[in-house]
Amino acid sequence: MAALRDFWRRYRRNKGAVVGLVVLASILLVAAFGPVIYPGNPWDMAGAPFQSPFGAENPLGTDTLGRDVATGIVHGARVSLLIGFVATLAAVGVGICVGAVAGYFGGRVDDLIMRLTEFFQTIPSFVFAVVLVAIFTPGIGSIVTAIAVVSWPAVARLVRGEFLTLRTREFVQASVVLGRSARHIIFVEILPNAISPIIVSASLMVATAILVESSLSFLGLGDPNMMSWGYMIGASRSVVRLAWWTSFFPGLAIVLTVLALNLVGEGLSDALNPRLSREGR
Amino acid sequence: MERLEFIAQRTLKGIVVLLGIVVLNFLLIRLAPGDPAAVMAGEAGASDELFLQQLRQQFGLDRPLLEQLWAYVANILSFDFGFSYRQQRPVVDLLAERLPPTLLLTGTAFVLSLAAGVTLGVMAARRAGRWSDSAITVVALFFYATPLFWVGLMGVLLFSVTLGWLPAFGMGSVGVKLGGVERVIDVGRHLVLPALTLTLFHMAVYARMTRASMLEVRDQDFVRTARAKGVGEGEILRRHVLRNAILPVVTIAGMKAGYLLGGSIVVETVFAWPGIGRLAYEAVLQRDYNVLLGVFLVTSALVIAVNLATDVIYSLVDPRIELGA
Amino acid sequence: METPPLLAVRDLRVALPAGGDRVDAVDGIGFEVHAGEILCIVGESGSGKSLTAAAIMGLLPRGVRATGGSIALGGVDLLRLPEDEMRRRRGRDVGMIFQEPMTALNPLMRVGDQIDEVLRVHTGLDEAGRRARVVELMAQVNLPDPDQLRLAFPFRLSGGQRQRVMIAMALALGPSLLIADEPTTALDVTTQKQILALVKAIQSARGMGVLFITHDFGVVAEIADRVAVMQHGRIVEVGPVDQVLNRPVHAYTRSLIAAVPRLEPRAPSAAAAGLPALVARGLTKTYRSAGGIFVRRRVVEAVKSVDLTIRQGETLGVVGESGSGKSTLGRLLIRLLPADGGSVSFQGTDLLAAAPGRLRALRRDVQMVFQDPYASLNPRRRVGAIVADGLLAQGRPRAEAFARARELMGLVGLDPAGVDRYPHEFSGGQRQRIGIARALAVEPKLLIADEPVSALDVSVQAQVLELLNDVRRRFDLAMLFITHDLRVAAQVCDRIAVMRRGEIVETGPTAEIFGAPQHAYTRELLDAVPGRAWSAGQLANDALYTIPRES
Amino acid sequence: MPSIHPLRAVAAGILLAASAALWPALAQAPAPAPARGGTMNIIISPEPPTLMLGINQTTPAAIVGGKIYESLLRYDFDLKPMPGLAKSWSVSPDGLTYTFKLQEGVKWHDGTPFTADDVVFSAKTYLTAVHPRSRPIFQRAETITAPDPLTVVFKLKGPFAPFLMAWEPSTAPIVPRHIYEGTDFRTNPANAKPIGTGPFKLKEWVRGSHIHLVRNDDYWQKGKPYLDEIYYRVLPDASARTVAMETGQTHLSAFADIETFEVPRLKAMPHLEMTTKGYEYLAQIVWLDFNLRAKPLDDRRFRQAVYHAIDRNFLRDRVWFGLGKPATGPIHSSIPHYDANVPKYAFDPKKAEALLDEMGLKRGADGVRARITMDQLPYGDVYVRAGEYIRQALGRVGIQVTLRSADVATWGDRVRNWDYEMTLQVLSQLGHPALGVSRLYVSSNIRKGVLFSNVNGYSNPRIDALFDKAAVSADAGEAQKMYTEIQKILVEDVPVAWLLELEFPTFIDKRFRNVVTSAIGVRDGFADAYMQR
Repeated sequence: MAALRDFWRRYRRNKGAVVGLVVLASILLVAAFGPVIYPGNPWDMAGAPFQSPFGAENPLGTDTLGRDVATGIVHGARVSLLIGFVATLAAVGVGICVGAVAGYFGGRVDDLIMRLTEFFQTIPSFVFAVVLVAIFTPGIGSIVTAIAVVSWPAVARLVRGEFLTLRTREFVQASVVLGRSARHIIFVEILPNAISPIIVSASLMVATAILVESSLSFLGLGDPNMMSWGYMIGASRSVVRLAWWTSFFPGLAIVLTVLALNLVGEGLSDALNPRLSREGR
Repeated sequence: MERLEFIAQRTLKGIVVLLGIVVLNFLLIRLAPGDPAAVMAGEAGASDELFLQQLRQQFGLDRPLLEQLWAYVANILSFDFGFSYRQQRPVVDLLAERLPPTLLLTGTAFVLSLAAGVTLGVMAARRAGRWSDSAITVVALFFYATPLFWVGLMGVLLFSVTLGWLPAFGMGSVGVKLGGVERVIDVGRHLVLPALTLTLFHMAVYARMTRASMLEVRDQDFVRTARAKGVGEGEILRRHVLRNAILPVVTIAGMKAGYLLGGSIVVETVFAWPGIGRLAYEAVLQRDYNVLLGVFLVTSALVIAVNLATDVIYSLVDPRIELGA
Repeated sequence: METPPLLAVRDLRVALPAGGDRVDAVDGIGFEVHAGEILCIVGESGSGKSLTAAAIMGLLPRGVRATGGSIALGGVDLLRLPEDEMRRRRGRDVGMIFQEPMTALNPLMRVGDQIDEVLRVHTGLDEAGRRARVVELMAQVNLPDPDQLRLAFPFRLSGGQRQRVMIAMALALGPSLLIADEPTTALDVTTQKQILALVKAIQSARGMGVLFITHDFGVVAEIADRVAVMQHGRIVEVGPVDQVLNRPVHAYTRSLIAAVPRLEPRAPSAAAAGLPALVARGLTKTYRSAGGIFVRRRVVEAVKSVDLTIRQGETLGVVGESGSGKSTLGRLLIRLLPADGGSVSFQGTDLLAAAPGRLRALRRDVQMVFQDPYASLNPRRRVGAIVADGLLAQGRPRAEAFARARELMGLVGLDPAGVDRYPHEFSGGQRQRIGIARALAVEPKLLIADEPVSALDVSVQAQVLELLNDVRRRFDLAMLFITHDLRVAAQVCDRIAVMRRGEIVETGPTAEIFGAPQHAYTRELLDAVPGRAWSAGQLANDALYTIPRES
Repeated sequence: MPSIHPLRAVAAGILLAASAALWPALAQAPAPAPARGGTMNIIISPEPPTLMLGINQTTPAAIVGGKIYESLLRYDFDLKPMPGLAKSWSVSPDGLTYTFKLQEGVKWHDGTPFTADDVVFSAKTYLTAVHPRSRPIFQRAETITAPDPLTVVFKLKGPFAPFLMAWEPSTAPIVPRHIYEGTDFRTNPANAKPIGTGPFKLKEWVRGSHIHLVRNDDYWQKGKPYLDEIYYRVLPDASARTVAMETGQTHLSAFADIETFEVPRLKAMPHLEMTTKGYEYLAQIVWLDFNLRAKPLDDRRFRQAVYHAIDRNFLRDRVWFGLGKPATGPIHSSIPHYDANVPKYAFDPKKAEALLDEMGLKRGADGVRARITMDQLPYGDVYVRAGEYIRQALGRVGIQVTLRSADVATWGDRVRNWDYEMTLQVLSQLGHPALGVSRLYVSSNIRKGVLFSNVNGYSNPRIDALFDKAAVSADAGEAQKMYTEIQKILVEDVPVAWLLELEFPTFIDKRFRNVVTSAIGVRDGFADAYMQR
């Protein structure tokens, strides 16, 4: 409890991070309760097409087919965040396992895994994601898979680096000497000490995943049954001149979310690694 | 001598990675659903079994997968990247045509973003904690958080449609007779928006990296040593902090060259830039296998080459690097 | 004091920012440094001695400010100088050398250029003139082949050489005052001896005033003319070296000096002639860098065919300088590192060939105590879990394991209630006690202590050594004690093995090693121990002091 | 069995047709005096893979290749043949012998004279080897001969009514014999440097950027073409294309170049003119395809319910922005065989629900009666939106639709291998039901693995017989009766739901005249197009 209070004290010093947290919390609230406020189906062609925003009926306007942009954004928050979080969770899960094994056991295992990781890192990741989604048919599953596939190497490297350092720490060696199993050492001794940088990079990875999803959607590789922000922009990119609001508001939602996640990530980084904390805040 | 050995070793390693990429992509794409012969037949507007057979035979699609792979790898070694079914041309020609525009675009964006990013990062670090630092950080974060295509779309809306200052698409005016210098200026004008779009995002990345790196370096012991020698702050920044801070930024920038190439898919699509990114996107949609493989190989080779170059430059600049160690 | 002092510090106050890790600061101190003398400020970590030095240079870390008093250099109050004026004085009137030669030089700049920078900034010399001066300076600090070496980058130089470069830099303009902040702490004793001699020689040749910061009374004895003792940001005692070291007035000074281990072999313990507990034969470890097809492997022979016997109940010391392979040896013995060759016979089994299950069982009988009290305890686990870890690993019930952990806490002199706390709530010495408790929990037969006190302040060090001695006796342990500090070795070891470059050059009872060293290297090591002469006299006053105990 | 020729178009008077040079421009009022000179910038998207129309018949290839290659005939907006490389033509009364008289003084782009041998080689050897669509047409010929250098005679094995509809450039491009004879047609280097007889020649092709055509000074219609150059600009992005038309950087757009919702805005621009003419030959219909092998799609009532549940006017107004016409049946209304007198399916969700209730498909607790997967047609945004509308529309009557999107190849694979439930399709009717309609409904064309065949598995012996007979009937009136019956039966059965007859907007910069002059519109040669001074 004291640790938490201490953490919050350090986190609070970064004003941007606090703003980010507030924004992110609001977005999460919208994602959770938005459908209550906007109970309509986001796909319903509720009004006339191309209604300007700030009207009484459609506060953020309507799109090409007369669908309400505000409803789309509220429902899209769920999809975009879901994709971001699930993809990150998958990437972090795989990355931790691979990185932990490589970093803890070292030697040949490490060599092999690192070659594989380097290999995946060499491939231009977005190009790779495009190929994967195209091949496995655009859908929420393939999008999440593709993002996870291109994201795990970074986590693996990070975790491996942490493990390589921590493995030589004396408390780890003490555990070895005491006869603890590798599993215990990896998960009880080392991992909790490596978790801060993982959390920080995971928060940034959620942001990146949302961006990647939106880019895929923009290229027409989104899930046709999921109204995500990226899908909204992708679908209305050709009307950007005719009805700026159809891509502006979802775009703004992405920017705000990604921005908030980045700010929170920075705040976490400051608060979790006081040594690296930024000056003058 | 050591350096040559190092380069040779890195090149060899790069080739191995490249071969791995060939195999991976080949398998991924060949095993995917979709019969290329049918696509070609579809494009023709009609299809019959005879025609499909003809196409399969002609392009070796009826042979076992392993044989196709082997033939492909063997061909790669002789710089034969195969034939594009869809475009009816050798893939090498396509790549050769599309590579220079992409290199121009990504190269410009790389240089611009690095220059702008490092400058901003240094400015922010020098003003750490002041409002101008926050302002720079907010701007950088904003572009970092903005989807590339959105920046592109908004750029077109503002500079091409509303203001009419810059062309919105293409790599040059067509149908106008232009002299050498005029042509360069013309291409330059077309380059502005797509390059700027790519630049803004990466500039933000580099600015943030530079700032963090600067703040880390300026607290290091040798900077204190320089102060103890009575060296002025400006000179400390130039001679001690900058070099040590920028080196890792440039290295990481080199390693992330793949992100620029990935971003060029989106940007080249938005701006009708006739480069390899758009070729890749079209190839994916049309399942133009050989083109896709070729694009992958070339982009991966580019990334490997850039990585190698950064490694070598790093080894030249940083004396601590015991080559190969 | 007929001549005015070179440096006069009056009522200096330095405040730390609120909410920092430590709360100490400099709390109204005053002292003087005269031309031609070396003033040592001695104190334990956190006493404020380094901040004092930084305050004089105007190089306080960000957020730390001098809030009061004055620092007069040649009659000018440095605290009131504008930054630009202060900058002109740094390097010209005051030179400074730092503790860490590895990080204090710019890694991307040739060492010659770094020395040159001082000349460039402060003088109007042309390039050729400056180059000649750089070579001259490098020769003065006894750097070999200065004309070539000036073109080298720092990473090519040894620690001692780098510190010489730092000294050359500090002396380039012949400043009247030199500040040395723990300049030899990171160096081996033999190198330390040379650097101390160099500083002393240059100081007396030039008649400089030197402010020398250190925590080591041995070093004080070697180099100081006058001594100031600092505690919690205050100077508790100041006076000529002979008076402070041999006739200290303040209780704190006395306790510190009492805690300095004497360079006198202790009496061998009774059990020293017991049966061999562990026998190592031909232990070898070679580190190879990952080579490639084109790149030669770099090979470092860390341990070369070492034979070793530890008897029941005895403490075997392994001494040597950094890089001698002593820590590697300790880890090889319990297979924390895989050996390349040799055998370790323990309880009738070759540890190096034991199957994993057997190895885990055997390891229970061999435990380790580590050097770094901060790194050796998992910061994310409660102390109780840490101490009980070995028992839990054996599958003992939790309740039993934790009950035992409480007992052990009491045994090592800590409050048993501490099991519910986290390591960061304990001081360095307390943490080392927890580490010892953890090792004892599984009731080992052999304890390997790898520099267990080298990270501790001298007063705490004495207590931990006492505790180790105590548990060794009570548990009838055999102990392998790895240390670089011959004073410590003299205090705890029955026998000593001297290591150099992976080999044991000499083994023998402690008294023999100290009394009649056979190997030239052993003699060199003994000779380099700072403050040997003082140490001999220290005995006489022994009875005066009592060792304060940490609560 | 002597009878009159099936096509009303082939009136005797056509035998006396004036030379094509005098043929008036149809789309626009003839301007006083066409002037030489001018450069036209035209949008092309996507970039054509090749300009050799023999081996590629995609729309972009046809648009550009149509300026380089020519065929024997052209077609007016009523699909009546006009002279092309053939000056005149005649059909024997039995409908078996077709005689073409060729234009004089025609030269290939490399200067070699064009002769009847080129036509014989193209039809007999070249097209039957490489061209999947014209192969079955020319295989109907018993002999193809050239009695003299300006005459070609086709003798058919049996009557084939649409034979005269097969002579536009992308269906039957005439290629130079001296270049292709004895070579590998697909890899002949001339494919990259096309040599035709058309009014324009290829000067340069900068891939990914533009295709540069220049005037053929030796064109057989003296004084034509009027334009000096044409640049085709490759613009893959829809908004970039709109901007290009708006700013006058390009002068012509066609097909789906301009997104439907931008059409009203562009239409209002003073410097642009819009026409929907020039697509009569293609006559595209969008329909909702049902895989009849899947339940409940095999039930006619279900298909009728779906048809009732979809508001075709909404599709036209909101998705296609008024560009199109609700379709009433399998044949496009611009095809002469069209008959409007068929059963009607009004937009009537209540009736749809009634039909579903009658089938026993009751709404479940979640309001769903049936679940169906629909594959998105990967031809562009407008089809995506159409799919999204259909999902919502069917959802309202309790049919839950899940959309599945894919690239062209995957979509094609699923459809041709019958691995789908529902999808949109769009296809050209190629001027005649026997060419473009029957292929989708006759059971002899149920061929797994072949796209654009009868993929949904509709099988009706009566329909099979009618289509077979109509195609070979030499009596136009009789054939029309059969086509009328076919339309009635099909609409009753709803094997697919015909949604919309597509209209495409062609935007022309007003300075350019005589651009769209035939039923093949922008795919034609542009010999008559000129720029006003």
